[in-house]
Formats: sequence, C-alpha cells, structure tokens
Amino acid sequence: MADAPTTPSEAPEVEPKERHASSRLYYAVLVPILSVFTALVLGAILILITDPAVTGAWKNVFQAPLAALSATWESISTAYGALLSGSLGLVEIWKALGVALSGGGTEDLAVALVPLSESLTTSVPFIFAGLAVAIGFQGGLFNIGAEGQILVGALCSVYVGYSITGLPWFIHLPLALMAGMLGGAIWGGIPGLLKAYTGGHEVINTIMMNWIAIILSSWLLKVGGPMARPDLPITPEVLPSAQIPQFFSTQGNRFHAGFFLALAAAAVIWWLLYRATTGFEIRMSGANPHAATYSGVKVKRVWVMIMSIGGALAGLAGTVQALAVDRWVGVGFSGGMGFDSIALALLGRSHPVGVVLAALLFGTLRNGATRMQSVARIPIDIITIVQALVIVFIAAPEIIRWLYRLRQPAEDLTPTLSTSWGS
Amino acid sequence: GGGQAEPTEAPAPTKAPEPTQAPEPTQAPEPTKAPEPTKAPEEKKFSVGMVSDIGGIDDKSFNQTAWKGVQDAIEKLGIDGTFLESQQQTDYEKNINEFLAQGKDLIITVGFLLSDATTKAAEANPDAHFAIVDFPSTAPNVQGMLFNVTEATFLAGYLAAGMSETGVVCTYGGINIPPVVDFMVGFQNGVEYYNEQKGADVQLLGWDNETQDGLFTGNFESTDDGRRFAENLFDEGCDVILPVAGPVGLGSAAAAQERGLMIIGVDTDQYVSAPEFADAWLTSVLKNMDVAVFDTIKSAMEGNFKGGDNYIGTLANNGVGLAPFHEFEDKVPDDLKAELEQIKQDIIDGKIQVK
Amino acid sequence: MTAITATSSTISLAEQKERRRAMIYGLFFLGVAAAIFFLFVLNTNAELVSTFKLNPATKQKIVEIPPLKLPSRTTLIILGLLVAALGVYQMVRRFERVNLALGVVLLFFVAAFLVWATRGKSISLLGIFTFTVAAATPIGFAALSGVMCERSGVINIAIEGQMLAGAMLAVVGSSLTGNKYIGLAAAMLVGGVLGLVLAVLAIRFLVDQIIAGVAINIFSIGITSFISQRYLQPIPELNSGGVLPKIAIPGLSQIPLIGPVFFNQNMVVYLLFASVILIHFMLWYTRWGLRTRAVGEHPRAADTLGINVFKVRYINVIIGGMVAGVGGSYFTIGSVGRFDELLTAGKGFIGLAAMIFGRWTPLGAYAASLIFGFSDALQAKLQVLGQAQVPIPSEFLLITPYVVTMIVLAGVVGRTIPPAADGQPYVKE
Amino acid sequence: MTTPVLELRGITKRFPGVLANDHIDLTLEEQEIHALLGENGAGKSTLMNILYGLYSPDEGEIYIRGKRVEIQGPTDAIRQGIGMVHQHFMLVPVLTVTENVMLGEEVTRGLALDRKSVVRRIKEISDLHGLEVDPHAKVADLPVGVRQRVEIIKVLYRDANILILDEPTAVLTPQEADALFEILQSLREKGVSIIFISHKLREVLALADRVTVLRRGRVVGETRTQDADQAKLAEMMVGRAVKLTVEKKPPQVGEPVLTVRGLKVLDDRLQMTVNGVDFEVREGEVLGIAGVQGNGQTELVEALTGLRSVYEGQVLIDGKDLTAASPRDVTEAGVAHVPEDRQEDGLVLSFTVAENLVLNTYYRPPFAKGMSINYPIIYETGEKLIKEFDVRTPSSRVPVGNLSGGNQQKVIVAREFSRPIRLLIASQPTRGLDVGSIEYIHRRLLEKRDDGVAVLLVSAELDEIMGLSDRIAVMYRGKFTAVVDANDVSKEQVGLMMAGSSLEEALTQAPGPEAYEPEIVT
Ligand SMILES: Nc1ncnc2c1ncn2[C@@H]1O[C@H](COP(=O)(O)OP(=O)(O)OP(=O)(O)O)[C@@H](O)[C@H]1O
Ligand SMILES: Nc1ncnc2c1ncn2[C@@H]1O[C@H](COP(=O)(O)OP(=O)(O)OP(=O)(O)O)[C@@H](O)[C@H]1O
Ligand SMILES: [Mg+2]
Ligand SMILES: [Mg+2]
Repeated sequence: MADAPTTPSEAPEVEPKERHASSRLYYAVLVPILSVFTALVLGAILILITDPAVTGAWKNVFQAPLAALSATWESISTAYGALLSGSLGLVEIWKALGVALSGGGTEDLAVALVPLSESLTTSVPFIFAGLAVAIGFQGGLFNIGAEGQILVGALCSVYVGYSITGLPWFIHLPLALMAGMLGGAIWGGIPGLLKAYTGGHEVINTIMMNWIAIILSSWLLKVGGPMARPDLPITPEVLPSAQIPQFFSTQGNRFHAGFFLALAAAAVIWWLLYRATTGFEIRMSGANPHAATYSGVKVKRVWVMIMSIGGALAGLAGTVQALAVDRWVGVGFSGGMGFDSIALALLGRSHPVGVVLAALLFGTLRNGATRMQSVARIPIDIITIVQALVIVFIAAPEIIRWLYRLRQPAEDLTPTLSTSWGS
Repeated sequence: GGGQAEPTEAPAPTKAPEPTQAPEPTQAPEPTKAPEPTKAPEEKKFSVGMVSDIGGIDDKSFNQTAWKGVQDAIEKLGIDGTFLESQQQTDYEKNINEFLAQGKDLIITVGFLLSDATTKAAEANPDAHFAIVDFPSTAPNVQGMLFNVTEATFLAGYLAAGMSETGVVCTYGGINIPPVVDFMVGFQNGVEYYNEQKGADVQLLGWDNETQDGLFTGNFESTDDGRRFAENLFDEGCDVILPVAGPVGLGSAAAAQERGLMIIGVDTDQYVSAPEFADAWLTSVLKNMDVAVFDTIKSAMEGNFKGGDNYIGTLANNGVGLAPFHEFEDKVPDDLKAELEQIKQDIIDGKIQVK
Repeated sequence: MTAITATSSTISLAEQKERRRAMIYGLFFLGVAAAIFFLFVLNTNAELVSTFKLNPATKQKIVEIPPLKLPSRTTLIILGLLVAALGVYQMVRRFERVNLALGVVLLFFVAAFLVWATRGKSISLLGIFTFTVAAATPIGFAALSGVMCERSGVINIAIEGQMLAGAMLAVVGSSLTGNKYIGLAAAMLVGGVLGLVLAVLAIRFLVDQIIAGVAINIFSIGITSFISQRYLQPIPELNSGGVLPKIAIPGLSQIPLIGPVFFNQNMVVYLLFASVILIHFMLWYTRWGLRTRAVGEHPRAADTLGINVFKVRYINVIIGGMVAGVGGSYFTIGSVGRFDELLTAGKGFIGLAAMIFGRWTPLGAYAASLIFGFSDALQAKLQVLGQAQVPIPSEFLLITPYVVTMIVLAGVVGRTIPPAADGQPYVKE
Repeated sequence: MTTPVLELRGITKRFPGVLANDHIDLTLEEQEIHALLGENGAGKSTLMNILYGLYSPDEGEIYIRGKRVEIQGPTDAIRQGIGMVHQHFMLVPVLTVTENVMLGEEVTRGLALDRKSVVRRIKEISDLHGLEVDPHAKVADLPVGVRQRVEIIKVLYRDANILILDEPTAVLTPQEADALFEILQSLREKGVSIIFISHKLREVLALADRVTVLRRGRVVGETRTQDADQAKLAEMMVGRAVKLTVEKKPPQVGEPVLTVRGLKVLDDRLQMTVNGVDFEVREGEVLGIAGVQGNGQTELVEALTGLRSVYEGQVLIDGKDLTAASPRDVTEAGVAHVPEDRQEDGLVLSFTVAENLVLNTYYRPPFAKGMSINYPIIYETGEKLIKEFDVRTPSSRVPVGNLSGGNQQKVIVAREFSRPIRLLIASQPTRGLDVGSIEYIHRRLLEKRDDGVAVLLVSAELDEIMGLSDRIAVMYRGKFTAVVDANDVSKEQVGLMMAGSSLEEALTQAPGPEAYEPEIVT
C-alpha cells in the first residue's frame, strides 16, 4: 500500500513513543508524591486552624507576631514530629546504632527499631487489602467490600486456628490460611456473581456485604454465640500450631512472617496480571469488556474470578493479621481498613509494586498517628481526611498539575472504571 | 429523696486493702528505654494513659465515662492524662505499647475487649501498672474494675414496674455483649420481683432472660434508631424504657419526651448530661466508672496501687446505684420510694440475691 | 436466486421457553403457599388470635378505631389458599402481568408471616406504618438526591457523606442560632457545597464519578469525626440543636390510620413529601426537567441545541447535594437533636438502591424507600415480639434490609435501565 | 452579485498534531445548495462544527449577509439562523418527537411545558415541507429516515435559513435519499440556503449547485456542478486518478461453509430483530448482506459469531453445529470476524499494537505456554504483521489508540487474516475509511475469497455490496427479502428492496442491471 494517502497526522504519529514513556514515569512517581505531600499540608492547616493555641496566638498577631509564628511551628512540629518519631524513629535508631557500635550492646537498638518494624507490621494487611482492590480496578470492577472480606477471612482462619487440634504447624497453618482465603473469596465472589449474572452493581453489593459481615460477626461473637468464648464476646485464641511466627521478642515489636507472605502475594499478583494469560484476560475485561467478549474471553467468569481473587486477598489481610498479630477476633476487627484499601489501590495506580509502596506509606502514617494522637492530641481522624485528599489528588492529577504548574503530560493514563449501574 | 447515691461523692472502697506488693512510691517504673518523642516536661507529673476500645472515646458510654475519671484526675490531682483511641482491635496492643514506650505511670484500658492485650502487656512488663475497666484483674500488676450493674438495674426494673401505668415496660440494647446484657438482665429481674411481690403482671418488652436475646439496634451510633426503636416499643404500650446503647438512647429520650413517657438513663445521671430531655428522665442507672477510675488513679498516685485486686462497684459502695429522680421526685409515690430503699438494703445485706 | 422461506415447527422454541418460565413462576407461587402451610399454619394453635392495633399510642386522642382481631390459624389458611390459587392460575392460565402477581404473592406471604408472628399476641400495625415512614425518610431523601443527579448523568455515591455533613451542620447551626430552621438551611447548604465538590471533580476534572464520590464519603467521615472530637465533645452546647416539632396538619391528621402515619410529622418529613411531588412535576413537566433528562440521556444532542450540559449537571448535582443535606438533617434535628459520629449508618447507600428499584423516578424511588422502611420496621417489630414468637436470632433480622437491597439490585423486579449517559463524563469536542 | 448569505474567510483549526482546517474560504449564496466534498479527515465536519459553534476556530472570520459575526456556541449559531443536521443524529431516543424538537427552545405556560403549541408548530412545518412525522412518537421507535426528518424539523422549528447537512444520505436507502432531495429542493424554493456534505459524487452532481472540495484541510477547488463530472470531482478529492470499482475474478464456488437455518435473534430490548433467516455461504464466494442499518444485520452477525445467543434456529459451520457456541468456539472453528465497531469490539485501545494483534490467540502456542504468556514472541509476531500488512505505527509497543482509524482497521485485518480461516465475516469493513484504505481492504478481502474462504460481507454501503458480492441478500426488518445473484440485479433494485419492496416489486419498478451504466472512471 505504497500509494496510501498521507494524512496530516502522519508526522506527529512518530512522537508518542517517548512522550508515552516519560509520561508514565511522571504519573507513576511525581503525581503520587505531590499528592501525598499536598494532602499532608492540608492536614497541617486543619490541625492549625483547630488548635486554640495557634488561633489564639494569631488573634494577637499584631502585638506579638513572633509568638504567632512560633505557636504555629510548635503545633505543627509537635504533631508531625510525633508522627515521624512514632513511625520511623530514625533519630533514635541512629543514636542506638552509635551505642551499639561503640560496644554498648544492641538492646537499645532493638527498642529503637520498634516504631519502624511496627510500621512494617501495620502495612502487612494494607498490602493484601490494597492488592484486593487493585486487581478489581485492573478488571474494571470497584471492590468496596474489602472491609467485610477482611472480617470474614479473619473469622474463617481463626475458626480453623482454634477449633482443630492436634495438627502439626505445617498442616494447621496452611489450612488456616486457606480457610481465610476461601472465606474472603466467597464474600467477594457473591457480588461478583451478582454483577456477572444479574447486573447488580458491585459497588452497592459489596457495601451490603460489608454490613452483613459485620452483623453476622456480632452474632457469631456474642457471648454464647457460635464462635465466642464462654465469658467473652471474642473468639478463643488461635492455637500455636496455626500462628504465624513473630520474629522479635522485644516488647512491642510485632514484626512477623506475614510481611514476606504479603510481598510474595504482590509478586504473584504481578505475575498473574502481567505475565499470565489470566492477567491478559483480566486487563482486557477491564479496559474493554466488549472487545474481551469478542476475543473469546468469558468476561462474566472473569468478573467472578476477579472478585473472588480480590476477596481472597482481602481475606488474607484479615487472616494474616489475626494469625500473626491479634490471635483472636472480636467485633469491629476490620474497622475502616476497607476505605484505606481503596486509597491504597489508587495511590499505587493499581500496580502491585505501587500498592506495596503505598501500603508501606500508609502503614507508616497510621502507625505514626498513634503517637501523634497521644503526644499532640490530634484526633486520629486526621489520617482519614488526609487519605480522602490523596484519593482526590490522585484521581484528579490536573489539580496537582495546576498547583505546581506542571506540564500537561502526553496522555492521560488514568484507569477508567465501570461507571454506570448497567449490566 | 431516698438513698440515692450522689455521683459526685467519691465512694470509698469497702476496705482499704493492704497493697499486696510494696510499690515504689511516686517513682514511676523506669520507662523501658522510651524514645522521648518530644522534649521532656519541666517537672515529672504522674502520667496516665488510657486506651479506649473501638467504640471510641466519645461513645457516651464506658469509654467516655472512664475518660471523665481521668479528666477529673487531671483537674483535681494535676496529673498528666492522655488517651489513645483504638480504631481496630490490632490497635489495642499497639496503643498499650505506645504508652509503655512513653513510660506512663498507669495505663488504663477500657472494656473487656482489651483484656487479652492488657494481660499480655502486664505479663511482659511486670513493673508497669495497669487498670482495666469492666474486667477482673488477671495479673499482679493489673487492677480490675467491675460493676455489679444488675444490682442497680434490679432497682430500676422494680421502679419502672411500679411507675408504669400501662403495665408494659421495655428495654433494648446496642449490641448483644455482656456489659450491655447485664443491664437488661437485672432490669428483668427487678420487674419480675415486682410482679412477685405485688401479684402484678407488668410485662417487659425487648429482653428475655430465658432465650438471652432481645431487641438490639446493632450499633452504638444511630441515634435515629434509638428514636424509632423507642417509638416502636411505645406503640406496643410501653411507657418506661431503658435503652442500653450509649448515645443511641438519646434518640429514645427525644421520643419519650415527645410522648410524655419515661426513660431511664444509663452509666451516668443523664438528667445532668442530657438536660434537654429533663422532663423525661425518670432516673438513671449509675455505673460510676469515672469515680472508680479517679480513685484508682488517686491511690496509684499515692503509692497504693492495688494490683492483682479488683474494685467492685456495688450498691453497697455506691459504685453502682440509681440517680435522683429529679423532676419525678414528686411523682414517684412515697411507698415505692420506701420499697426501693428496702430492696436496696436487702440486696446489700444479701437478702435478695441478684444474679 | 429466490428468497428462502423459513419453516415453522409445531411449537416454537420461544413458546416452549415462555411456558417453562410461566411454570417456574407457578411452582414458586405454590412453594410459597406450601411454606405458609408448613411454616405457619402447622405451628399455630387453632384458638389463638392475632391482634393488630390501629390507634396511635399517644396521649392525645383521635378517632378511635377498634383493633383488628384475626383468628390466627383461619387467617393463615385463607392466605395460604389464596396464594395457592394464584399459583394454580399461573400454571394453568398464566398471568399477563406476572410480576404484579409475584408482588401480590410476596405481600400475602409477608402478611401471613405477621399473622403467625403475632399469634396469641398483639402488635401495633399503625406502629409498623409510622416506623416505616420514619425509616423511609432518610432513605427517601438519599434516593431523591440520586434521582436528581443521575437523571442528569452524574452518579452521586457521595450521598452518605453529604448526609453526614448535613446532619452535623444542622445540629450545629441550630445550636448556634437557636433556630432549627436555620439548622435546616445549614444542612442544605453544606450538602450543596459537597454536591459542588462532586460536580467540580466529576465535570471539571473528569474524575471517575464513583471514585470522587467515595473520596467525598471518606472525607466527610473524617472531617465530621474530627470536628466532633475537637469541638462537639468538649462544647456540648454546640451539640444540642433540639428537635423540630411535629406539626399535625389540621383535618388530614384526623383521618384514621393515614392521618397519624403521614400527617402528623415534622418539617423534614413534609419537606420530603413536597420534594417528591415537586421533583416529579419538575422532571416531567418543566423545561428544566426536559433538559435534565436530555442531558442524562444524550448530552451531545443537548449541547448541539445550545443547552449548556455542564450548567445543567452542575445545577442538578448541587441540588442533589442539597436534598441529601436536608436528608442528613433528619438524623439530628429531625429526630434527636444531636450529632454522633457515623450516625447515618449506610442509609445513603440503601437510598441508591431505592433509586434503582424505583427506576430513577421520584415517585418510584419514594415507594421503594417505603419498602425498605417497611422491612426495617418489620424487623424491629419481630424483635419486640421476641424469640419465643419468632425463633430467629435478632441479628438475622437486622440483616434483612441489606439482603433485600441485594435482591432488589439483582433485578427480581425486572431489569431497570439507567439514563444512557449515567456515569459518563461529558467532554466537549 | 448579491452579498452571499454566508462567507467564511481564512478559517484555520488545529488539533494536537493535525491541521484540520487550513485557511479555508467558502461562500454560500442565497437559495443555493452547496456541496462540500473531500476524503475522510479532510476537515469537512470540523469546518461545519466551527460554523455551528461547536469548535472555535484558531483563525478566521465568519460573515453572515455581509456582517461579521462571532459564533461562540450553538446558541449563537441558532440565533444567526444556522441549523445543522449532524453526521450522527443528535436526537434523544427516550424523548418524543415533540420533546426533541422543542429541546433548548421550549415553550412554556407558567412553569409547565406547553407541548400542545409545539405539536401545532410541528404540524405546520411538516405540512409546509412535506415532512411527515407523528409528533407524539418516541424517537427510539422511529426508523432512520423518519429520524432524519425530525432532525430537519428541529432545524426549521428554529427558523433556520442556513441548513447544514453532514453526510445525510449515508444511512438512507436510495429511495429515502431521493425523498430527502425533494425536501431539500423544496426548502431551497422557500428561501433556505443549504450546505451539504457527501462522499457520493453522483448525489452531489444531481443535487448541488456548486461544489467545494477539501483536501488535507485546504480548499483545493471550487466548481459549479454543471462544469463537473464524477471523474473530475474524484481527482480533485484525492489528488490523483482513482479506480472507483474493484476488479474481481469469477468465483470458484465449493462446499458450503456456513449454513444458517431458521435463525431468530432478539436484540437488547428483546425485540425479534432477526426473524427467521436461512442461507448458506460457500467456499470461494462472497455473500453480501445489504440493508439499511438497524434491520438486524448487527444482531445476525453477533449471533453467528457467538456474541449473542440464538433464540431459535441453527448455525452450522462445516457441518458442525455452532448454534450455542461461544465466541472462542467460533474462532477455533476457523471463523474470522471484522467487527462493525472496531473501537468498541475489535480493539483494546489502551493495549499495544502487538497485544491487539493477538487479542484472540494470546492463549495458544506460541504466544502462551500453560498459564504464562510469552511476550517476546508476541512482539516479534507483531513486528512481522505490522510489516506484512503495512500498518503505519512507530512501533509495536504503541497503544493502538494512538493510531489513525485506517491503521486501526488494518490491525484488525492483520489479526483476522493472518491465521488459517474457513469463513470470514466482515461487518462494515471500510466504514469511515478513506479511498486508499478501502481499496486495500477490498483487495485483501477478494484475495481471501480466491483462496477458497467463504466470505460474508455485511455493509450499508451499496456500492461496496454491489462491487464485491457474488450473491446478495437484502435484509429488511429481520428477514431476507431475497437472496439473488449479484449479476441479476441493479443497484436501484437492491435499493428498493432495502426500503421494503418485495423482489417482484423491485424487479418491475426499477431498471435492471442491463440499463445500468458502468461507473468506471479513470
Ligand atoms: N476533536 C479532535 N481532536 C483531534 N483531532 C481531530 C478532532 N476532530 C477531528 N480531528 C482531526 O481533524 C481532521 C479533520 O476531521 P473531520 O472530522 O473534519 O474530517 P471529515 O472531513 O469530516 O471526515 P469524514 O469524511 O470522515 O467525516 C482529521 O484528521 C481528524 O482526525
Ligand atoms: N477525537 C480525537 N481526539 C484525539 N485525537 C484524535 C481524535 N480523532 C482523531 N485523532 C487523532 O488524529 C489522527 C488522525 O486520525 P483520523 O482517524 O482522522 O485519521 P485519518 O486521516 O482518517 O487516517 P486514516 O486514513 O488512517 O483513517 C490520529 O492520530 C488520531 O489518533
Ligand atoms: Mg465528517
Ligand atoms: Mg479517519
């Protein structure tokens, strides 16, 4: 077809390759970083304007301008300083390292490492739950049901963990893990089935499943209920043979093997999405379900599969948390993790590596928020607000571009989701 | 007024038990190599950290009442008090650890949900001092705080039965858990005792000791549920209601006020804490956690920490009780007041056995 | 070279499918009848009577109507036979409008359930209805907000958050000014502002509407809890807004049964009635409605006729937010006069289901809200009757509204078709 | 010379990477029908959209009756008396005709819409211009021809005296097109000036007074129709002489590959859109299905390819029953499918070119082994196919959405033609493509036929059907009016059948193929 007419667009068509590559980098790195930063700044502003010491100082700004500034600095540095020391404790680690190197023993170091390792521990369920939502996004489904799936997964695994006795750990632990995955998979799979075969929208259905899980758990866990201890409305403790081992004996250091399980899960999901035929089908169904159907993919089955895999991952989030950290489950076990996971998936741009990084960030924030709450007396809800802002900025990168006067990228790679209620 | 407890008056523990172990007075246990998060305070105050359960610090129920005890201590004893709100159960251990790291002199945990984490932390840190609300002591360095609310709700049940014109009284709870159910059990016993004594047939809606099940909103949040549940019960003829669901009960107060019916508060004297419904509060079932917490802090501060021991709030020590009738003072018949006084004495004397 | 004509078989496949479908319905009806017999009739003693009270239990007296006393077992047998008859008719003759028949069968089943649960006892039927209207009010506002937004093509999943903010602002506004109607206005305002935020994100920044909505929900939860803890806890005066008084509409409120249920309510409930009717009228009979529907179905077509698609969507989403905000005020000044964290408890999402159930129409959405409200009311009544009467754990009854929502979404009542451009951002060429 | 009704001066419009309009001048005289001609992407629609205020020009001026005007949006255009019937109809299907007509220009009494007075206006307009339509009908229920009338009424309701029609005949039968022309002529008599875009040279010559030809965003010529013929116009459009018909060898027909018996299919609204169809397609022949869009062709193809369930009837491929087969079964049975809507069904725009080239074979060796995909081989194959099928793309790793329409279609053709197949189902394979691409795809299609593949061609383009098919089936309201040998009928006769005439009527009412002049231009 040598004589094909050249269109006016022929020339610029060569360009997109490089633009594409650079814009991907741009999106993957710059926008999330700026989003988190901006959200934290806004969080700081909120802290300041609700801090009577600061607002009081600013009322007298003309008499004592320095006082106003120092009150502002005081308020913010206390809050975010506590956040930092509670989540990373780098200064303490540095000092303790010095002590250890100068032969002062490693005991200080072990203690100094607690905040950091607690941050990692906190991020473990976030990794699983973030992956659960991310795989949904990849397949064009919006899984708001992580909350319920986490709870159901935890309940199933803990049930296996305490009720079956006499098994060696290498059978009991995998069995408990499988039970948790299965429970989550069923809880996620039901909205998947409804979506595929009746057109019921997964957003509403997963929310309903969350409520159902929460209410059912209160039935299971009430005193005298099927899963409760005789005297307490919580499950019995998981037997040692089904516990995921923790590594350190230092007080407060709960770092456990589940962390590596989470990284492995991320790797498996990465392989599944980008190196397996299944992932090709998932991504195809997400990007264009019509074309996927046309290509012979059974999109409905893929939807059910995505929701089940997502459910299994969320179930694992609960399972690992229960088997490694808590060792029992009570009402309100999953409190709010479902919302966190959405932010995580978005922040990680639904890519497993991104999700892991986002989970580490959130784990750090959440963990640091504890000290921020106790030292600076900032309501822990500030983290929720920061999270909502992160979602907004990630989803509307134009705001970030406008704020920081960034260049318009070659093309927008924002993942589009299912947007309507139709089938 | 009858023998109602003045909630502000600090009840003295029945007997001052000898500290089981010699406490190092005032000198707090050496913070286990705590990283100092901020600059050190000028002078070392006695520091108390409170960990709430997932209900949150503002649950209008035990978290909040316990926190009030800490606040009172801050005000009156000049201690340094702070709280950590748990959002997930994982936070229990973490929050306790955070306070351990900060070297708190006393860590107060609220609710049976924290029992495991408290026990674990207490065993790992024998030098630290803990107190747990609504759970018995499980370790030598943990003080338990328990409340025999059934004693008080027994009185409330008798009172309600005596005050009811329709012969129907009712109750409902937030979630089916022991601290909630305790209220309802005592209430039913009180109503039944009234029926027994008077040959009456006052009915109770919303709870059944037999099946251990009843009416629950399923949450401690939706005040609107409280309103609708109350109206639901009122429609069945109930005219005295006892909601055991934290803030949800305020919804019922609004409904009771609107219909000119009676409501019984829980935990604190709700006539004081929710005066907007003043003419609806018949009385309140007091569970003086704030007082217990205050006392615990006070004795710990004074070096009399009672680890391994339990504080048990009873009618006898005014740890539980009925609040004054306030606006109903004139409407409650004197006979009934006298009977209540007698029953109270009988319970204290063990003549009436309350489960 | 010539057309080939199709041969027709004796009974077409289509007809066969049709018959099988009809059979399945018929069998289902018979199954319901059997359930009434085996679950209810056999468990009911002959001498028991179910009593349904029809008078309000308030002190002010209106026209008394005697309670409905039904012999439990006889009533159940009659209901069972009626359902069985419907089933037989369906098997033999087929109902033209089979979904209507299905509705009637389900209604009879619910009635039978109530009669059985009340055997030997009495409950207030009027109470069930008033509970229904009350429970349907926030759901109805949420559904109406959804209708407003989605008719113009914007999915508003942020209703929950808008209600939460509305609830808080209503009580704060009312506490600060001492005027509950200012509280109402404040709720409307904050709902509108959050509507504007959704609109800006969805329309201006083309953010996926569901993500934008979820973000607003999370934000609302965070900010209301934050403010609650920072201000409302320490300063209780900020959190005592009082409750809007009930206003009995003269005349109408005297009608037995209907009067106490619908015409002795507070301003928020009346506002809902008014909004339902007003939005119904606006949507189908006014310029604004025509434009809204056009924009929700085919924004480009509207654009080519000089209609400002963005403006229409902005207006609708903001009004939708305001409706949700007022709905939020129901929880506080419409009910108990104080704000508590997370007090909306998922009603916004149930409202969305009601909107879908009601096929994106105001009247349908409100009717669906009443059904949800009824399932809520029923559940609470059964709990009052207690385990001895209804041996089902209370938690299972609590689950009912959520399960009903899922069943509704699964399209038991037939597929519902959303506005064609629902959820799609409009990009000008 | 009077002042022209409309004058465009130096209109320039740039899109990212495309100069869509490059200093275009155009005049429209009073009571003139002015045709705008040009290949795909020449910039015709862009120019008209600028005139209608949907785009704003980067440079240039617009004069109406000698007065400079600013057109910021459709509202301005409507105020200036400009009305436009768009390439894709701009009607809201769920609304009635009345509601569609009044939309944006509503008549109200108090708050409420005054539908009655609008109905009266519509009746007046339709009586005056012979535009018959039921004002109360829902637009969704109307056939395409009537919808177009609604569009014209919409314009006249707004008192437009400049009427723009963007490819109005693309979706019409020849008869419907003739009716439209009569209406347009009558409008011209009544003082309306018309701009008319078309790709059909014959129509342009028959209807227009004057023609302006665009190429690559520029005006390359303007002529009165008296002075032009088809060959001249075609050459102006493309810039070189164009072969307008395809050469094809006589068919070597073999065994039946596709056999369809008594097929009935429901559409999404559960209407029986394919209502009893029987036919077969044999090795080495092209069966063309002619018909106006919306007569069931889409559903027929979807049913054959497993995308839609069959309500009744049977589909056999090589004797194997594939009635209830899945799309994958159908693909595996050796069926290739060029879908009607390439962006919706045929491609995943965010996937790379190479990924799209294996969109329905990714799971098979050599592209996959077990569960894992072999990307190196996929990209290798991609590069090869890109070369072989001359897809213009910077690399195989570019998202296919970055390619132009013609090249996107080539990706699909490359994917479907590069594997061994027995049956090729091509739906609207050249829709929206320019002459060069059309030529290429037609050649490839006939190559397949000559290799012994059975070809089912579905097209709304009568010329394409006439040019490629060995046999022609005319589809009307879900049924085949006739299945005839392509040599036995004329275009007019097929057109009549497309509009609903029976075979007998068509044969008697229109001249046969012998009367039909060959249209070969060089
Ligand atoms: N919104 C747009 N953004 C970018 N490029 C565009 C846009 N609209 C049109 N183009 C480009 O502008 C050029 C002219 O397009 P236009 O639609 O005017 O062509 P046309 O002559 O109407 O073609 P057709 O005969 O296919 O209708 C094409 O190259 C097209 O790709
Ligand atoms: N709406 C649009 N938005 C952005 N880019 C567009 C749009 N329409 C077309 N383009 C881009 O403009 C260029 C030309 O597209 P178009 O389909 O008009 O080409 P064409 O001239 O018709 O080529 P072909 O002959 O291959 O069909 C392509 O790079 C295409 O991606
Ligand atoms: Mg065009
Ligand atoms: Mg093109």
